[in-house]
Amino acid sequence: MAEIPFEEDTMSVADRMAAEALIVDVDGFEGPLDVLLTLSRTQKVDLRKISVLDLAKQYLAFVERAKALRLELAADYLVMAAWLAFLKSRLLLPPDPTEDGPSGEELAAHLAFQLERLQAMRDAAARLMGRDRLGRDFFARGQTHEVTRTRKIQYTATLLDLMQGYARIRTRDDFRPFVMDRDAVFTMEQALERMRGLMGYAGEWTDIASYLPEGWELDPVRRRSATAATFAASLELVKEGHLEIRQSETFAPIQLRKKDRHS
Amino acid sequence: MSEDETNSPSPEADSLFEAPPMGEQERMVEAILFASAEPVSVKELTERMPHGADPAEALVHLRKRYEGRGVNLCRIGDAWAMRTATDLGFLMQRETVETRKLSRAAIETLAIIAYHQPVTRAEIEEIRGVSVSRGTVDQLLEMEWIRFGRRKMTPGRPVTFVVTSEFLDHFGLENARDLPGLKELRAAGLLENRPPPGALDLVSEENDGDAAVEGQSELFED
Amino acid sequence: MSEDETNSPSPEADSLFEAPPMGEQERMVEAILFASAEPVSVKELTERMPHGADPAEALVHLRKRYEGRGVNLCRIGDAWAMRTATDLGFLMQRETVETRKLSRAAIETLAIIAYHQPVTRAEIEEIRGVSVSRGTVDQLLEMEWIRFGRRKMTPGRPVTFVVTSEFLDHFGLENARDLPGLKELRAAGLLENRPPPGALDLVSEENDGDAAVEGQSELFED
Repeated sequence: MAEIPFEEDTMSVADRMAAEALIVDVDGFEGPLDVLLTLSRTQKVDLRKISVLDLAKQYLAFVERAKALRLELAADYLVMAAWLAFLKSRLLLPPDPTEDGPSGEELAAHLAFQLERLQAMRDAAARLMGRDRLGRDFFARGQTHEVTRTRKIQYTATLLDLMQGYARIRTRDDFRPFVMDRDAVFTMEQALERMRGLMGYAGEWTDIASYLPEGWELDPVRRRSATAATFAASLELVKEGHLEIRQSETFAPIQLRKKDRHS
Repeated sequence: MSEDETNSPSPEADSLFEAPPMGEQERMVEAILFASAEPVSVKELTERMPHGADPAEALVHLRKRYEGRGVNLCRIGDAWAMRTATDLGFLMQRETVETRKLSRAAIETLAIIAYHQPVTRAEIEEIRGVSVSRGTVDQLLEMEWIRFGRRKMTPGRPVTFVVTSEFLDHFGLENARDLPGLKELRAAGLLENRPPPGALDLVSEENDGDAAVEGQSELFED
Repeated sequence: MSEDETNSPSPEADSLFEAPPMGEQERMVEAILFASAEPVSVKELTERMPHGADPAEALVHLRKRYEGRGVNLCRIGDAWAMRTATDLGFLMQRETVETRKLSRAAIETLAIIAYHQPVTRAEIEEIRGVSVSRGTVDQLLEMEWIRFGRRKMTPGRPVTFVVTSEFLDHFGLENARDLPGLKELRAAGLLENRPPPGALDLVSEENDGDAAVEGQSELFED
């Protein structure tokens, strides 16, 4: 039951990233491909000529070690381990001509390609971040408010605003069931109006229950709401000096009587 | 710049403790004045520039260089700043355009039109759950982000709203179908994560392949 | 400037409908670009300058004029901006704004988007070998370094991510084709979207539809 459908929005980006890091970060690695890439560096050869068989062995050993350390291994690490074990068997066994699908060599070549591509992207990222950067190495105009002549208001919005706006509406829709169901609610205003009409007849002490509106006494939910509203309305009328209220003891019936103006 | 180098106080300008050539000093002053939000005093320039530099002299050269240009070097008290030439002030009108964020109501209305177009006012109100003020629609019309579409073939033949090519332009979209769907909004963290009962499974990506004609309404129909 | 005035199309340059002489136009472009921290597009320059002006030509002159100066004219997509020369960054410690440190995941994701764009989330995940966290994409969107691109014409029509002109501005790139090492990476086949062997044909279809092989290139080809 979420009264606040947007509670997650209050989580900062940093919090979210921290939360996700816990799942992904196994021993400082970002996913199985990252582990493989790191392991492959020990081979010190061109990534295209890497021994996938050796790599598979090293990875499986890594997974074993991680298990020994009781690290919670994310599913993708285990999937990769299973896949590499399969690849290893394919590479070791002579190819079965009756079998469909890619050969061990093809699979190995693709893995080598993936590793090379990831390494290339890492290098590219490093080069990108090493570039001269605005606000650090080169600078924009520091003083841009030059002239004040016309003031025209231009409204603007970003695509992000638009999408967040839409997301907000859609989410609100999804949670419409949380809008209060007003059917079974008897408001204090309604009760006040009803009591004002009836209290003229209450010369004697009368149980408050007799003031409940017709049709609200049977259903427990409706009765509860009507009782609460009627009680609140009675207190209001007492405060205004129109009624007197009493209860002989705890849980005894609450009784009302019209206040005698002259006494 | 090259002619300034002859002004360089010493021929062994490579020496570690020698001031850079005047041409370089001029460049330095130029960059510092450009990037500073406030006018910069000669004292401050001296502090910021390499040891032995003479910003006062560099300023003289720089001021001459900018004479008659679109930007001039101005002295303000004992500090210096670069200012656009006073006769070009009329070009700066755009700089004073005040941009304000669209109101939440306008953004939501716009989003609904973009995602559901062509859509009538009544439909917008149904989706937003509150009535749409005339001002909001007028504002979006005036900005030329929405326009009237064809009338709906329903009783009363209400007009519909659609987004314009200016809208697509502003948001860098090729067409309104490029707007990310709920799934993608969720994936990007723009929607909160709890799957709402039933609603989401219907927003399947596959649906929008050939949704062009009807507009996009069925994409998001629950 | 004076030599430019001889290029002036007419001696009665005062006429209301005559474009100002090129020297004047250059001053105007200079003033506008100088005053603005954000890049200004040629279109906006044209709108702000007097009728008949040709800012594109004025920009050519102006760029030359600022060559080797402390402040340079930089092109960012189809917009222009003045920026301090990169070799003078050491003078600007005072101006430096501490930028948020990006996580390694965010940096890699950004690089993959820049080099492979337009690229889908699934493709990013395929390259990194790990799922892309919501926070990462969120952060890059918030920084306005990436935005949603058009959908891919593949099953599911997934949205793509592309880098923005703010990204180009921040890294001092004229356009995304200037990314360091882009050509070499492409020549080495490392920007290909190569399906794993034995994958369903469904995957290879990606290559026919939207020219996924080329990736990066065509988005920025004008």
